[in-house]
Amino acid sequence: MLQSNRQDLLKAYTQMRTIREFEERVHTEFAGGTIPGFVHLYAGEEASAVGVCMHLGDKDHIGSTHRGHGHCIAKGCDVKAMMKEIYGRKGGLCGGKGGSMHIADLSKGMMGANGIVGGGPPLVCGAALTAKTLKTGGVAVAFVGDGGSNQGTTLESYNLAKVWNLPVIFVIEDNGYAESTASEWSVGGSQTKRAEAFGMPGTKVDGNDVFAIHEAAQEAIERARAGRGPSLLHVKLSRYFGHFEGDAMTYRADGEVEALRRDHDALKIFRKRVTEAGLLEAGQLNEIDTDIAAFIDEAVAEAEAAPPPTGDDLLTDVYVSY
Amino acid sequence: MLQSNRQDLLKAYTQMRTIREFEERVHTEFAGGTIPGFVHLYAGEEASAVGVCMHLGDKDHIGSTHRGHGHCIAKGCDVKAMMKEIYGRKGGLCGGKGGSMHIADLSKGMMGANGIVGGGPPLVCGAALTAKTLKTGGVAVAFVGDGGSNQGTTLESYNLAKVWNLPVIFVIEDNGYAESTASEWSVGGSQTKRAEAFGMPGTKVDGNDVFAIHEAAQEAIERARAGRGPSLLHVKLSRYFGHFEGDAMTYRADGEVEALRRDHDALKIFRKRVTEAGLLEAGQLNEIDTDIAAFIDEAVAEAEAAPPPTGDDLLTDVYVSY
Amino acid sequence: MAKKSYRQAINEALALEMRRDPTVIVMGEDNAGGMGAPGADDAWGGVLGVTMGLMPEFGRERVLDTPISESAFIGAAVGAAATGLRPVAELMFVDFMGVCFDQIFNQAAKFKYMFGGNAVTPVVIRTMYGAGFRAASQHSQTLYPMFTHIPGLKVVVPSSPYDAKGLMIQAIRDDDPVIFFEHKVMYDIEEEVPDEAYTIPFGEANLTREGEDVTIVAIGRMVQFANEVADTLAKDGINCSVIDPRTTSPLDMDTILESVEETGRLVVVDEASPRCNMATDISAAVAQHAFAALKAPIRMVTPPHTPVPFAPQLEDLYVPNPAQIETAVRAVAGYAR
Amino acid sequence: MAKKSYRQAINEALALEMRRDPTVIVMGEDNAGGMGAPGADDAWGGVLGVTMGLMPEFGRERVLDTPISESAFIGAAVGAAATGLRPVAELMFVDFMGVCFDQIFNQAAKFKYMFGGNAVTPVVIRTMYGAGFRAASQHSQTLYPMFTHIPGLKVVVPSSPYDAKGLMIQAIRDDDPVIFFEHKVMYDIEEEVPDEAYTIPFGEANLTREGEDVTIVAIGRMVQFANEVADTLAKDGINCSVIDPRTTSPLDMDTILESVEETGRLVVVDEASPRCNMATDISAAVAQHAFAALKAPIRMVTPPHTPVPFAPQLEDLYVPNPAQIETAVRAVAGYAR
Ligand SMILES: Cc1ncc(C[n+]2csc(CCOP(=O)(O)OP(=O)(O)O)c2C)c(N)n1
Ligand SMILES: Cc1ncc(C[n+]2csc(CCOP(=O)(O)OP(=O)(O)O)c2C)c(N)n1
Ligand SMILES: [Mg+2]
Ligand SMILES: [Mg+2]
Repeated sequence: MLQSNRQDLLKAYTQMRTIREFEERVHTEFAGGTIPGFVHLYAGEEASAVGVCMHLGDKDHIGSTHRGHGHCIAKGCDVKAMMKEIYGRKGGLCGGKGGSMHIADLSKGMMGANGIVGGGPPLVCGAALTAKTLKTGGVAVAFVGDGGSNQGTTLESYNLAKVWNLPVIFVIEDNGYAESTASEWSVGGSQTKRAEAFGMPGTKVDGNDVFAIHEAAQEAIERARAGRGPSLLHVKLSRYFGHFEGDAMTYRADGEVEALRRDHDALKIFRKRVTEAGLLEAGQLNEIDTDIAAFIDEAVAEAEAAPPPTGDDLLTDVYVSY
Repeated sequence: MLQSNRQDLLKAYTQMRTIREFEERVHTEFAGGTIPGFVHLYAGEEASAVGVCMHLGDKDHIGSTHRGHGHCIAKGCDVKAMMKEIYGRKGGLCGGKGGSMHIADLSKGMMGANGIVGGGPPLVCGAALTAKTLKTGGVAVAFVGDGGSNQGTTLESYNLAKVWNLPVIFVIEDNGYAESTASEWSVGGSQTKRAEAFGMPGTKVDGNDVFAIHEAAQEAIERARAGRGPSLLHVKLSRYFGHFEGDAMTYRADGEVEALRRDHDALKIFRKRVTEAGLLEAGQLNEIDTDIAAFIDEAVAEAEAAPPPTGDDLLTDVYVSY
Repeated sequence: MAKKSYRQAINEALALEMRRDPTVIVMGEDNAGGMGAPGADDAWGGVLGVTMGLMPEFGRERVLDTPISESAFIGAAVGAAATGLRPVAELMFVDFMGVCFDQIFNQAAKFKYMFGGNAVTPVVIRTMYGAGFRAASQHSQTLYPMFTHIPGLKVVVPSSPYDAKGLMIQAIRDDDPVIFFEHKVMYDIEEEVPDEAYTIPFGEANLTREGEDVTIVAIGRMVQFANEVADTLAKDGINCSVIDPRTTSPLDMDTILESVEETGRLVVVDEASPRCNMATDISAAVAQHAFAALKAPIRMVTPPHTPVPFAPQLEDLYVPNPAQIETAVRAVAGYAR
Repeated sequence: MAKKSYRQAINEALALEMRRDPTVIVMGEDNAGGMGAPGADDAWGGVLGVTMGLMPEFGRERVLDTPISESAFIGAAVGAAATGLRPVAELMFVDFMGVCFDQIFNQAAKFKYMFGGNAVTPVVIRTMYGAGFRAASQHSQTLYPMFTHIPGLKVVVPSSPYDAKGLMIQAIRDDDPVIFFEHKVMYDIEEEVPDEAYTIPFGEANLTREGEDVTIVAIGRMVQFANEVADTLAKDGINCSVIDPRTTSPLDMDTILESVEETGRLVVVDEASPRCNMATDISAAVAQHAFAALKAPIRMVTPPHTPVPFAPQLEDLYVPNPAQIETAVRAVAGYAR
């Protein structure tokens, strides 16, 4: 249980705050015109990445979506190198060649954001197969959006993971929308029933409650590690920004995001809970906030100062040998 | 109810017998070396195609699988032209260009056998969309194997049909094997639960009992025609021959097919039931058998006598205009 | 005649045909947008706004939003086309072909042939392609060579708003499956476009510049670069013909061969990856059919054999540019055996 | 040295590498066969028996049967390769690429580049291609041009049992994603094949005939036809070099260009559909890089731009044949400017 360990509580908060700060800052900088490309922000969904990844180590893998920054941070990737990557600079996590949509660090078990909706689940089955075959004890987690839950590649992966009895956890991050389309409309049936229909347990979790996610993930991951096969978590949460930066979000209700930020924010809920229960003090959390704000300032400054890749870089990294 | 109408009973038996005779004969001829290519036979599964298609008219569409002869016959395609097609001759249903794996007649609402497992369900959703958009009152049926039920295209189609509220019926013809792989192993969860998990009714039916299939199909089709959306039938049945002609079937149990033919044959079960209930007489059925045997003899003779396509045919039919 | 953008031209073509023919429908992810959502309807009109305004006019029965299930809905468009509708389905980025290609190349493309002529499949698949948007490796590819490779498909790559409108109307009225490539960087380009409906036939190239020294064949966005280069070089006395094939399948080889018969020199500019692409397709056909006329090596201007990089500096180096085209044209113009 | 079939050669390569390296695994539909079934185990060994016998030796943990879910299991092979295994996955017929291409061309092919070099994806995808089996339009295609088009993939098309074994061992040991094309009509062809392991490097063409009059480049099954023609024509005093590139990506253009520098005449034979295929790829490169040496038009011998027909009589007309190759060679040999 997350509550039972002060270190874990601090870690959970630090990570959630890092993601939040990172994303808020990328949002601002993007609006300022310094960041190129399609950028999808994870603000509002922090508890999911953190609650799940806290159970994972370097031998465990995750596969992310186009909305990958949060998963990256939660999986322990270098945050400053991430910022450089999003700016498309040398020293970026992918040398500036991947950008936000392909941010990855295999050495940390982060198999990449993915520009293809549904691209990740098959790959994650592969990482789980490696773990099973080489008996590493590792597990693999596929993060999938509500929209991505309708992609055939995702659904096939449920069955493959079941049939091969792979140590996989599918985490459906249902933020209510796929672009401008409501999940209420696009998802026939239910996520947990789908899991059960393929022969694995499916659990619905409140995505603003990092404690709940942590607990549900623990069960699923322990199950996988014990060789008892895949399972699915249906995490209900919300995104605070547009589908991508630049989206005017006219499809959302008036005041929807404001209300979410006010009443359902995972960081606020965490703070209230741990301070009221006397597990942590507000001052500690404020200090973390300040430190992280400064750290992200630095990350942005360093990214802006980093040089872009050069002509030589265009032709490298296509093959190991050719 | 099938039982309540003598004409329907005769039609059901005639069609099942036609399919059986057709397939047994193709089996023999193939072994003799006169039929080229990959040929997948439907013998043993007749009740499914017939029980479903008896409810359909020309404005209704079906999408078939690689094992398509039975669906073709049940949907009213020209049987002699089918035989010519399987032989690859002029006058074949597709001019000899498609063969067994692509046998089709859109004018009869038969959208084709399909060489791609899972190729049919999306197409069938399209036919249903046409029916819905043009308000033809038509429905569309996707026949899918147990193996095909694991293809992403099939699973996506469940959701699309639900979300668009299409008049589609998915008929999972579970003959226990996909090639040499048991459906018991390859299908995680259950077919009917999968249907329910996507928000549509799923019903399991005994595939050797044409009465049961007829009844279940009626409910699903009426539902679709009434604008109440898709549903799924899980039909348990068996194939008598190999996956394709030439398959030695070593993966099956000793005596498995013999026992099926003896104790679970849809035609025998039908005959017993209708004669015992006094609905039809054995003599009538024998007469049908004799007529059909002669008819299939003719079909084979005509196919063997038909000329092959010629060089000119190679280049036609690629485009309407180019 | 009003100035209209490439985006508007396509939108207008869709609207005109939907008004004319009730069997024309449009579908794709967020093609209207806001489906099931609490806020505005027609919230997106497609990811870059091309289908905006169609749903309010034609209703959700004819402008269908879809789940993210490309195989199912592209396949449904194909199946609908084979049974009586004329669907225009959007494959948002052509890079997504990998999750639904079967329905296009094995089903739509082959029905007519496999069924012995007894099928008509008038489906249009609209899709975005091309680099320059900082959209990285999986949202920037120029994949028309793959579709051109497939017998049974027609492939359209308009290079201007005027052409986009006329080719889209032709695509919708055409009875064969058509893949319609829209360059995402060109949506805001404007030119005079008539209000009424008109068609541009497939397989008829457009000669955008005439000159007797060098033939430049360019496709899609590359046409404007080729035109620029032709204009620059004309000042130096090098006169180029620029040919825009407009459709890569069918391909108007006659116009290309005629031009090479005159100039004897060919440069082909293609934004697609260099192997087995349209540059090789056209160059090889010329080397086979107009060899006697050739006075210089053929030169192909293409990106390198790498994925599309994210960093703007790299992407700008990746995309063929006017300077590279100019170098190639000067090289062949100055070549003497 | 024993005679072995193309099938056996591939099987042996797999077995040798599985013995040598415990991270090599094999997967595909019915690659062992009989999974969950009451009868024999290893009942199929793949649809045409290529992987037969591997499961009994290496067990089901290393020879995995799969559901019919190509995206999931091909993608799993890719993901496993990126995390420490060396999977050899079977895409039964290459025609099925349409249901799983994304995992190959957007994932496997691009990891290394997108991730700034920080990825190694040693996956091999074995697949059957080619016409002549009366398997009709969706089981007979020759789709290596599409894979060759994609930067990041390597593409192997062995034309003989000896090459098949050496190239397969190389493919497994190679650190890049490799697509390995097996011609279904060639499985029973036999020749002497060493028992031990050996590798054939990628990007090195095989000169199967030497002659100074005409260069024939042929791929896969077409190599044997080209050899036949070369032997026939040698009797008439027309001496051909026959070049088998063995891999289309990387492609050994040096060997081809050297030969054309000598002969000045080129015929390319490709079983793939004619548009944007390997014949155009090679012809265009020659027209660009060896123009000065060319003494005659390049001739491409390919099937027509149609799907593969079912009827044997039509299919036999569809596939390029020695007579067509001979006509093309005679035409270029007899060509005078
Ligand atoms: C195969 C494919 N189809 C469509 C897209 C375009 N696209 C990118 S993100 C997205 C919506 C995804 O929604 P969801 O899975 O709910 O994730 P969210 O954005 O809400 O995190 C779409 C349609 C894509 N990238 N890949
Ligand atoms: C996409 C695709 N994958 C694999 C195949 C090869 N294949 C043809 S039929 C078949 C088995 C199908 O099993 P099932 O769906 O149960 O149908 P059945 O043969 O039992 O009628 C396979 C694997 C194919 N044709 N298409
Ligand atoms: Mg979402
Ligand atoms: Mg089956």
